Amino acid sequence: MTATARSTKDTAQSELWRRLLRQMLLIRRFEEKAAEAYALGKIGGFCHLYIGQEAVGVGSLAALRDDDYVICSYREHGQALIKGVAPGAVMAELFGKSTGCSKGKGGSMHLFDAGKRFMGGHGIVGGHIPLGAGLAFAIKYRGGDQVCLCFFGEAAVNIGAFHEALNMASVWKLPIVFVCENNRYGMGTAFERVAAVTDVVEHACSYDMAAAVVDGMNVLTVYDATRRAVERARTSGHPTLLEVRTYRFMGHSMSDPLHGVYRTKDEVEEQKARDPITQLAGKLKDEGLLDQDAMDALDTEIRDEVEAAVTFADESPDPEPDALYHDVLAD
Amino acid sequence: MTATARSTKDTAQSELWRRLLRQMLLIRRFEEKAAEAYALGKIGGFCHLYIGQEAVGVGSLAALRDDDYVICSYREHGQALIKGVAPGAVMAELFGKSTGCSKGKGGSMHLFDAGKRFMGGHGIVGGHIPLGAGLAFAIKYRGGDQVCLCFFGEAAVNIGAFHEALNMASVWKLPIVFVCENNRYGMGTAFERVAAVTDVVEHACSYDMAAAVVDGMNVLTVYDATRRAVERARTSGHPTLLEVRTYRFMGHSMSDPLHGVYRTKDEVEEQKARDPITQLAGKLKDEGLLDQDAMDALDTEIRDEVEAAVTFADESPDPEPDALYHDVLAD
Amino acid sequence: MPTLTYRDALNQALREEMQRDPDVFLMGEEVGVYQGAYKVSRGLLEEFGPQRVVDTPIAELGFAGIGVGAAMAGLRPVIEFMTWNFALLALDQIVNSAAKMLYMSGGQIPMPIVFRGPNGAALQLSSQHSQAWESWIAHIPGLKVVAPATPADAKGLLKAAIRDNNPVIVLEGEMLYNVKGDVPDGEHVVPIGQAEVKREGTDVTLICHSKTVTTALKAADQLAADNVSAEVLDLRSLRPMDEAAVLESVRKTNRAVVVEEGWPHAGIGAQVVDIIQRDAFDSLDAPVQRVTQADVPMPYNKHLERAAKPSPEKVVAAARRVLYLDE
Amino acid sequence: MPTLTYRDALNQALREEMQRDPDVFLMGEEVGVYQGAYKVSRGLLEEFGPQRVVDTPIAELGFAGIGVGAAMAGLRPVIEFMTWNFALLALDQIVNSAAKMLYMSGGQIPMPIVFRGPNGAALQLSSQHSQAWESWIAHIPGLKVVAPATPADAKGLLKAAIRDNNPVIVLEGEMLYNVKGDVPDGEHVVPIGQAEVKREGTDVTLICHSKTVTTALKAADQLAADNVSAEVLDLRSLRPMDEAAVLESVRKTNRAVVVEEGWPHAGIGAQVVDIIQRDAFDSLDAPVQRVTQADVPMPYNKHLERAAKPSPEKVVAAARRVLYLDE
Ligand SMILES: Cc1ncc(C[n+]2csc(CCOP(=O)(O)OP(=O)(O)O)c2C)c(N)n1
Ligand SMILES: Cc1ncc(C[n+]2csc(CCOP(=O)(O)OP(=O)(O)O)c2C)c(N)n1
Ligand SMILES: [Mg+2]
Ligand SMILES: [Mg+2]
Repeated sequence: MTATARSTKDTAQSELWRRLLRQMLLIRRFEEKAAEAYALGKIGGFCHLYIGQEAVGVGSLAALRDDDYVICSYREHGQALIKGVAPGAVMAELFGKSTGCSKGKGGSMHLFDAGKRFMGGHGIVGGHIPLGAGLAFAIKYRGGDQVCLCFFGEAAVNIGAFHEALNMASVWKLPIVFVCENNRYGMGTAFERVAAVTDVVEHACSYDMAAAVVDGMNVLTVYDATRRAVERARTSGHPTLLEVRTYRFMGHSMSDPLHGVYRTKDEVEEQKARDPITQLAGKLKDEGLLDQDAMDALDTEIRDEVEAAVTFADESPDPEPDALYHDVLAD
Repeated sequence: MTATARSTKDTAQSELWRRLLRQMLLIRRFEEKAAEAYALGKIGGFCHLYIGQEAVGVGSLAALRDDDYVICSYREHGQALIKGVAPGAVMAELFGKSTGCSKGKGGSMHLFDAGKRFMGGHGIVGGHIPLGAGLAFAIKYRGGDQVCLCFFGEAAVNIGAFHEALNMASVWKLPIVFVCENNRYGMGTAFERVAAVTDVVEHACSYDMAAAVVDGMNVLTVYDATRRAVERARTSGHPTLLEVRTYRFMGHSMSDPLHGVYRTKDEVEEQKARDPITQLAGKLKDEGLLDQDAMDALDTEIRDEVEAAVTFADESPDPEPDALYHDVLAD
Repeated sequence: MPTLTYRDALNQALREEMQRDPDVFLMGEEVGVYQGAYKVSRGLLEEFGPQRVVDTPIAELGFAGIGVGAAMAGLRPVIEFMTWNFALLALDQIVNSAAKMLYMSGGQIPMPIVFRGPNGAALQLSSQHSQAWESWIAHIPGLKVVAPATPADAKGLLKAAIRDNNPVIVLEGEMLYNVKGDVPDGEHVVPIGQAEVKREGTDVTLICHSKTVTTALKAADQLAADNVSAEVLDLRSLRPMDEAAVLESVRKTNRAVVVEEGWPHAGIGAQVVDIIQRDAFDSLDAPVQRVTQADVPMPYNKHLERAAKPSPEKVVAAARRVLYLDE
Repeated sequence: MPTLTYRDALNQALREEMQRDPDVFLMGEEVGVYQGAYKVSRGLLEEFGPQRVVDTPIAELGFAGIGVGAAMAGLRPVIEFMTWNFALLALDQIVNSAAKMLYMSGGQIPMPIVFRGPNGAALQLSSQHSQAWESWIAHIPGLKVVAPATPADAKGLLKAAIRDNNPVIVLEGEMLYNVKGDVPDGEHVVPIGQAEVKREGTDVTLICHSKTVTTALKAADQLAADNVSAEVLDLRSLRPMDEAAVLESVRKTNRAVVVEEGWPHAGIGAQVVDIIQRDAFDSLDAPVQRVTQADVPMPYNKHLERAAKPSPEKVVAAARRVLYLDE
């Protein structure tokens, strides 16, 4: 490699790192605001924050093209923002406003943006895993080279839909990456209490599927692993199961206490030491790519962006009463 | 081992072998008669024969005590007969008569005999696998040392209920043996066309479960493997997954052609060379434990027994019209 | 007009729509190599290949969901359930994914998918294989539901279902597959949401759909022998339901019997009764009567089974009741 | 009489029945360590241990089936669904295994099992988490279905359900868990199948159950201000349904409004209408009116959600319609 090539690569890399940091920070600040708004009663229903898990969504989506599909469970604010749904449209959706990305009909659990190929936001544990396989089926049917990224929690591995979908994805060689975000708990249940085998990745064997265990607190590791899996899907149409080990810093949903009875405060604090944002920011600083001033500036910029999203959501109108009856059926 | 001990053991063994042969022959002759009766319109609906697979039910049930539970799919005539349901009561059930083991309400797919701990006869593929785990749950709950044997076809492995049940059986250490009768086809679909991994036994890894692949055309092998699994369940409460490789000589059900378009006539003929009954009979002859005369006598005896079952079924009354409204609810 | 079986009419609809639109594909258990458990898909694998005629594992929830996912990406899947009994396992995908996708996405993601297969009892299949799900399925907003009774309607409604941009449930009848009837060649699309008078009459309206249309027609014959003129109204669509046609007929005859294959309690017939009493209250000369399956799981024994099912005799008796003929 | 919340009344029923009968156990997601997603099982793990208060994986179909299997062996499982929305995945076990076991085994295998959990919408949970399943569940022979509206009925019906030898579905209301009321101490069993007049009246009967009892009572208050005397009849059991109580009330008031949380098309209210028109036809002075959820998936936005749900105002309007008050 020539010096120029190397430095171009370095520049590209540092740009990527900065972008990943920015994206993780956007999610973090966005969700902090969402928590505030929830406390104020501006957001209702269930609201599942992603804080702590940002590296998973950010690292993996960095491996995608715009025309690739993403589909998620109800813990999907992060992926929505990174797939390109405008923060204002996401916040407005949480507020139930007509300008929301699902016109205020879906709420936190059902963010959608078909144009951005962000396919939801689904509330039944495991239910969207076959949908992800179906998106991949459509890609293959049409001879496309897109890929579908399908996110779900480790608790979904215990439900039948996961197995049915993985089997068919493998038999039919569908271009999909199954991203299991193993944050060790499904609501208040530790995975080892309800799963015979706690290494999710083991299930890949039963389906003859490529797989990897990934450190989900390191955004770069997530990016690398996903890139390999996406490449495999794109070029050979083979699915992959990624078990990404991560941790949620908040309660299961806004109505759940921060650590609860099912885990200790100490455990949560310990995990916070692995904060993916701090880790990447530290790395950038260590490598001299970002000083504290730049970091502060970035944070301010993002806070402003999130503030603007809140203002947009606040000022947006509720759906018209008639909207109740719209979009039940298509023409 | 002393000579006497050895000869006692030999006697016990040859008695066992003879019993197993008798049982397999009973199933075979019983089902041949059922096929005849079906052709005559005396049996209706779906009727799934077990011919070819006799060694699985016979060999595995030989490892059970009377107070152990057995639960099956719709292909359960054989297990019902061996668990002790009277041939007349089974045949009468196929005929829909009031003397049937389910009073003519269940038919071929829903044979029941609670007293014999034969818990059905279930029609939804995979649906009874959780039921089997539930029976085992009850055994453990009560501190009993019984075991549940749960039979299903290989195609059931592709459905969610199988996975949910295996996981819980393993997490809770339930005394159950999952007997997968891998006859290579689910209706007209070869397993390799719809399963990413065709060694069913591989699924045991995902559930940290003991497992074995068993030659299902050899009744003694089936007996041995099941005995070990039953022992494990009885003494340590651990579940086992047995993949028993077998083959059905008939169509999927009476309405399905003998070999169909999904397998060749040659394949069926080849498999018939592995007939479990011929195999064991040959062994008994080779070891000088049964000559042709004794074999013929046994066959005659069994044919008479089956004929008696048919007569019983024929002469039994239909349920009273009122029966339509009975047993919808218990008191 | 060519005479076809109901089975072949469905087959023709599938074939024509697959020829017309490359986005249409068929997926389900045994639809390909085996040519369909009830041979509805005969020849399609050979004509369209394994990419468009897809044999699945036994995984109703999974392949229904894969269909929904494919529809999210704009394909037009036709998902065959071997029977609707097994679709019970897939209801989460039908109800929570297919029926709600357009709504909860704020109108962004239409769901052009068909779920089809035989519904209701055949012969002696006992409790777990003899269930009629129309009242469940028709309960769900976001779905359309049709239940054709004749080969012509089977073709026309299936074609309409495939072209519709919404999830459409097609409830077929295993006992109907061999029934023959005239079927228009080529372009024959029956609009969803329109009932049809299958026999005109003046004294009582027999409201029915799917298999019970035959039952009602036989009952009408028997009633005619007693000089009772029965109108047979085939709902054809259960959601949306053609309320206008129901009301029009009842306003003419002033009496109605609703016949369905399902259980009575909160059956689809209860909804028909509700419509009639609500909007034709003053036209009614007698309470509407219903004929349904007996309120029990289906027994195996053939005599019990026959007694459990709606029959022309039961419909005649109900008609005589609304006409106060036996008092 | 002590005052308890609906939640604590259920908790008391569970505790008392588990104390009384060692065969009773509770199984479901988060029922143990987490003390119940809605804290209905608070303290039970501590009192009865992990063998009798069993936390499950997220596997509704599987653990419902394990419950059924345990009941086949004579235990008396109480299966908690975190909400009935998720029970959709378990319907095969409820319908095909639990409801049919006794029948298809020719009376050999009773099924003493309870499936319970919150049903219907809470607040702003959007389309997939806001569904009322009573018409589906009550459709199925072989089941019993109850839907208590008050803490006393919650305790009494849950105790009856646990002691019943049949599969009983207990539909609770998340919005009801915090509601307080008098609850008799100890042995208090409400027989399944009996409706209760929650408020007497003479001009119109408001027929309701579960959450809509509150709605109807509020409507009755508003109607009283206009000198309309409304009777509020709480069905309590949806299968079997207390037809006699419905008919008695309607024969007295000659007018009825049926209120339910579910969707209109083939809702449980349609069955109530059918009963009334069939057996109280001559007593009816006006067609029965229904108040239901709007025929749409539940939207997230709170104003839309409110507009989608039954409300006292809608019940009042329906009552005025059956009384021809606005004409
Ligand atoms: C089928 C189903 N059962 C139960 C629930 C309730 N529920 C919502 S989230 C959740 C825990 C899921 O945990 P996991 O899959 O690990 O994802 P995480 O919340 O940790 O991201 C449960 C039990 C549900 N939504 N769907
Ligand atoms: C959930 C479900 N889907 C489909 C069917 C229809 N069906 C009955 S048996 C069968 C094949 C099952 O094959 P396998 O499990 O291998 O058992 P085998 O018949 O070979 O003994 C199918 C598809 C069913 N009964 N249940
Ligand atoms: Mg988790
Ligand atoms: Mg098989």
